[in-house]
Amino acid sequence: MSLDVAAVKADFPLLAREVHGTPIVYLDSGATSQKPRAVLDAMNRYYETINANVHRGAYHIAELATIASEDARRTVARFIGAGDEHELVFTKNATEAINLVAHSWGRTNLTEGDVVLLSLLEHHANIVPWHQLAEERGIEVRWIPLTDDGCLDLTDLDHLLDGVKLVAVTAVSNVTGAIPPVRQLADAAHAVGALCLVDGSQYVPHLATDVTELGCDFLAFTGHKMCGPTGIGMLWGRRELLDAMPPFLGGGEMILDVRRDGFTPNVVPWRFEAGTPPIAEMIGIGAAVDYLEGLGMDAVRKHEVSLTDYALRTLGDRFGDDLLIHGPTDTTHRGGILSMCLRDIHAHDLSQVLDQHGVCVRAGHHCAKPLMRELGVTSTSRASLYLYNDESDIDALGDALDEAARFFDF
Amino acid sequence: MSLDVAAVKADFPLLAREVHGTPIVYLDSGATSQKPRAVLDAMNRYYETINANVHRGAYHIAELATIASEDARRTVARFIGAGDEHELVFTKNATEAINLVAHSWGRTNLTEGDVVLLSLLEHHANIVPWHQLAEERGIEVRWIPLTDDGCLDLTDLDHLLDGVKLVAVTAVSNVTGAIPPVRQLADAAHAVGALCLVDGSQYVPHLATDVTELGCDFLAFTGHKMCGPTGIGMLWGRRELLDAMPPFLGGGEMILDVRRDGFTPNVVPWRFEAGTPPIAEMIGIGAAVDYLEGLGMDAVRKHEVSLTDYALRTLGDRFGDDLLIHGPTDTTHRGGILSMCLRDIHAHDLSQVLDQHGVCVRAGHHCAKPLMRELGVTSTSRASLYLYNDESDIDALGDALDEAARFFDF
Amino acid sequence: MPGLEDLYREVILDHYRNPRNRGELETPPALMAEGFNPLCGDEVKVYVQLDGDTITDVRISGQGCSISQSSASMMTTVVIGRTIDEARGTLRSFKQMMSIHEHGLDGQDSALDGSTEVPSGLGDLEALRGVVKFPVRIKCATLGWNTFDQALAEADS
Amino acid sequence: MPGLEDLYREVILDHYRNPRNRGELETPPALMAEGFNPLCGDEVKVYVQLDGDTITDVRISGQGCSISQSSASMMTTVVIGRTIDEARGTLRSFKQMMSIHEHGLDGQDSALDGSTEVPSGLGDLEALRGVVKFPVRIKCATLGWNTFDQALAEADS
Ligand SMILES: Cc1ncc(COP(=O)(O)O)c(C=O)c1O
Ligand SMILES: Cc1ncc(COP(=O)(O)O)c(C=O)c1O
Repeated sequence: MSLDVAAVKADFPLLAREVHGTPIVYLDSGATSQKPRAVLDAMNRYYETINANVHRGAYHIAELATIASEDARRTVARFIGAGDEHELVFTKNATEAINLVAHSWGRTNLTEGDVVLLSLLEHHANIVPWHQLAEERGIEVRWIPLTDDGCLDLTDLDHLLDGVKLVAVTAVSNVTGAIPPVRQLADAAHAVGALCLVDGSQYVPHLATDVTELGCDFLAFTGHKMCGPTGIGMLWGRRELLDAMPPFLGGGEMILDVRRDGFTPNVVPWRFEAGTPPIAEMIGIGAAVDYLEGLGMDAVRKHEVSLTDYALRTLGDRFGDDLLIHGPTDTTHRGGILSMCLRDIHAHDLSQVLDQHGVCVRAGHHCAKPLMRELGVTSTSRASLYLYNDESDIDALGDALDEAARFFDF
Repeated sequence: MSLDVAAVKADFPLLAREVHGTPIVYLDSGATSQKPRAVLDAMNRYYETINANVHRGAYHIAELATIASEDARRTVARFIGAGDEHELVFTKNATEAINLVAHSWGRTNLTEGDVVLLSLLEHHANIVPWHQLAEERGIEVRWIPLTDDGCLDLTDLDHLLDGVKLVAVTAVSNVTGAIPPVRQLADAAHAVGALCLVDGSQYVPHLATDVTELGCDFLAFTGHKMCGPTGIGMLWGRRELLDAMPPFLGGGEMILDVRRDGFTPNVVPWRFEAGTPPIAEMIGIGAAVDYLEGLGMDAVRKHEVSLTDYALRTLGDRFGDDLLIHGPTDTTHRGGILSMCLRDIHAHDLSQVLDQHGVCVRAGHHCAKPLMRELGVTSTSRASLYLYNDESDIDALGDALDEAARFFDF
Repeated sequence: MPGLEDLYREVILDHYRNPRNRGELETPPALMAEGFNPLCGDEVKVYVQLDGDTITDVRISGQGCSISQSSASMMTTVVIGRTIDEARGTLRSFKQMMSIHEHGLDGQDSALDGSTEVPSGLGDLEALRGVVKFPVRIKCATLGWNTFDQALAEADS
Repeated sequence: MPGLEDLYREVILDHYRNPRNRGELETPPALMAEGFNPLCGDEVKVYVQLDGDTITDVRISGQGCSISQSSASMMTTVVIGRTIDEARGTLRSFKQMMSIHEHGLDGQDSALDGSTEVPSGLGDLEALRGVVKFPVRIKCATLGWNTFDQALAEADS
């Protein structure tokens, strides 16, 4: 099955708009994806017909709301190959999902001197929570270095794993698109008795995901990058691990009983979902998964690989050495993320000119400052592709880069 | 200005629906409110025309999204009388807002033996985070007792305040509707060098709110109870306090710099907003506040007081001693929340019969188990009023209660 | 659209009005477990008296709605006199009947692939079948059973 | 719809191409502060040499986009030779010009009631006025200034 991109594009209302008098060319899905009408419709339907708080109402629309939101949990669990939907915790974003692990699992299981092994590809979301734990508990944060082409350098892995209790890695770099060998890292972690957390924020939206195949223990990802709404993220964790973890946030829903002198926590996943959950957003992410499954994740991936190929090839032809694109060149080992430097034009200036031509790319450090320092840059202009992009978007990017080169040609 | 309730009702799409063949009578706004079309429209407009991640994009729609979401912060700050919008932190719900204080302020400022003083009216959201701190740090959780009519018994306040570092109280009980004297408690707290956190979840949606008049240091409230979307809550805190508090969740947005060996946190409020914020939800809550301000909070309150009066009077007339309604009888000191027990019919059974007549009330412990034990019940059926309710809704409730009394008359 | 008569069958109301085997047993020798319905705050205590593998007595205390009270009451009449294994078989059948819509609403025992077959041979208990049309009430119907199961689990440990 | 020419005025591009007073000064005696633009990762260091109350030299190091580099460069030409008070006055005027849309995008100094009057007398710096039409870039334009302000703050302490 291959993707009918024109039809896909038509599903996304925003992509019909213009900016500065030209049709929008949205190349910032790595920051957040656009939303198909089906997702907005599902949320509107919830608000307009069954809006009620969940789990606690015996009346009809409260039951429907409970069923709809818990159905979404099952849908998402199935989407990532989880056998048990109780392994799927809803959070507010991927960042909270990782913090949940750091607070609940981390503060229970890590003590001074224990090591958390990160890769230099990590997003701040998978760095700062461990820095916080380092400050508070004296754990050590250790880094897997990079090869010259921006992949993980695993030559010294045995040595790096010494004393490690958790390996926490991204499955796709949000800067270079690199896809590290997560399965190998998870297996290596397990071999030394460590766990493996995978940041799937840039993976789950783009590649068919199966937590068993990934071999990890925790998987964090975020709704707004996978055609879903803002305000929702997800943590998948192995049931035995979640069952043994203490609560994180305290409040309603996450308890079985509350007394003056203490409380009894609920079972998972609700133990980790304190307060009113993001109900409309759960329904929205369920609809987003339905949408993606309707297209087929293999078709999505195939489309993105061929589009990335096209981009690397045509932009390489047009700009030669003037345009540096970071990351691996083998598109079977990278996602559709193109971090670019055009001569010495600053990313802010470059993206500003691109915007004037309707081309939306992100300029900055992409919340990955350690990686940026490693790459020797403070910022890049990042174009990131998704299922609704096509070759004409890449061509428009090329044309806009041309204009920028002319504008700053001094 | 008084409320044109028919016009208000027409603003809420869900209120036009039927359940079990009769028009819906929604009396569960204490759990979550319905949403006016203006709020749904604002969020759809965001998704359909300016959906982009905020704070980091130099392109046009990213700028518009940033401006729109930060405008919402200003709108909400103004709505609660905050002079500085940087004092307003967006969270996922009120529960996270209180947990934020417990983690960031609490774990920095409270040590073994310090006392957090709660009232017996509290929702689990304002209990469990302190229990967790008690378990972890050995702080003491102390309780302000109740008078017979379900108000706070402050006769012993001086004594209760001994060793107290934080007074944390709800501004309206979500079970009895009681409105404690928050200002008095805040002043008393300050007099002994303690701070005062107010849980405004049931207050901000219903009464004109001014943090200066309340006199508190922190105010937590939640979007979905005030005509806004799910997935968003708010913490207001005095600037000097927030400025001095360490980050809570770690990740993107909340940093100025991240290095291999540590990080530098951002300024407030962003320091406390890790990861992609609930962008659509910020815009939604901004629109909800615009809607409420358009009606005028004084008019809203006046309407609810008179409707509560009507309910207490007519239901009292109809059911006499068969119907117990908890809480104070003076409607100027209570919100529109009616926790009912009809004879010895269990709340679940009662609300089930009510539902058959389209009447939506909540049955259960309302996430306030210590209070329920104090009231000597395990559950009540709670009808809670909002701006779109009118006397016909109360009459429908009375009719349905009649039916239930007949059905379970054995 | 399910109506009240689907939920409140006569036999249910009868057990609610006249609950069987209410009370407590001395522990030990009896086993006891305590269950909460986190939705409504109901608490139930189930006492189980064993003689070897045979359940010789079961008592229920605590409060609850008509569904949870009658379900627990019916349960006592079915399991008293049975072996632990037989009782667990009935428990499984009952929970299977209840599980049709339960997944997602119950943290303890639902599977992604809920079977839709309704087991037979539950006698009076089949009156509770209508509960599945009211998913929120399933937790009421299963409260006594899950608590009974917990009490039995103590026998194993 | 603002165009590129609103942002990239000739004098801005000139200061970008030929930044004035780049470099470092020995600390002490010079004061130094370091600033980050959290949006793009730009870092700037501002060195300030004082003689009593008079600013005798200012140097800028670090990287940045055309707006942040040229704004910092222009700043040096305006504040060198002024007293601390005079420089702070200019800083206030400049930030007022930038603050028109700044509230909500900047954590440091915006007020709920942003004044909309544009101060005059900023000379070349007024070329940066177009930046307010590009709110995200305001942080670029103010980075050098805020960092300069921090360096001065050290003189007070
Ligand atoms: C008084 C009170 N506090 C806190 C909360 C918690 O709000 P949320 O569930 O949105 O976090 C609620 C509502 O559930 C409430 O009524
Ligand atoms: C690799 C990676 N991890 C984590 C995140 C954080 O996601 P969120 O901001 O939704 O929490 C992002 C995106 O910002 C990302 O690209």
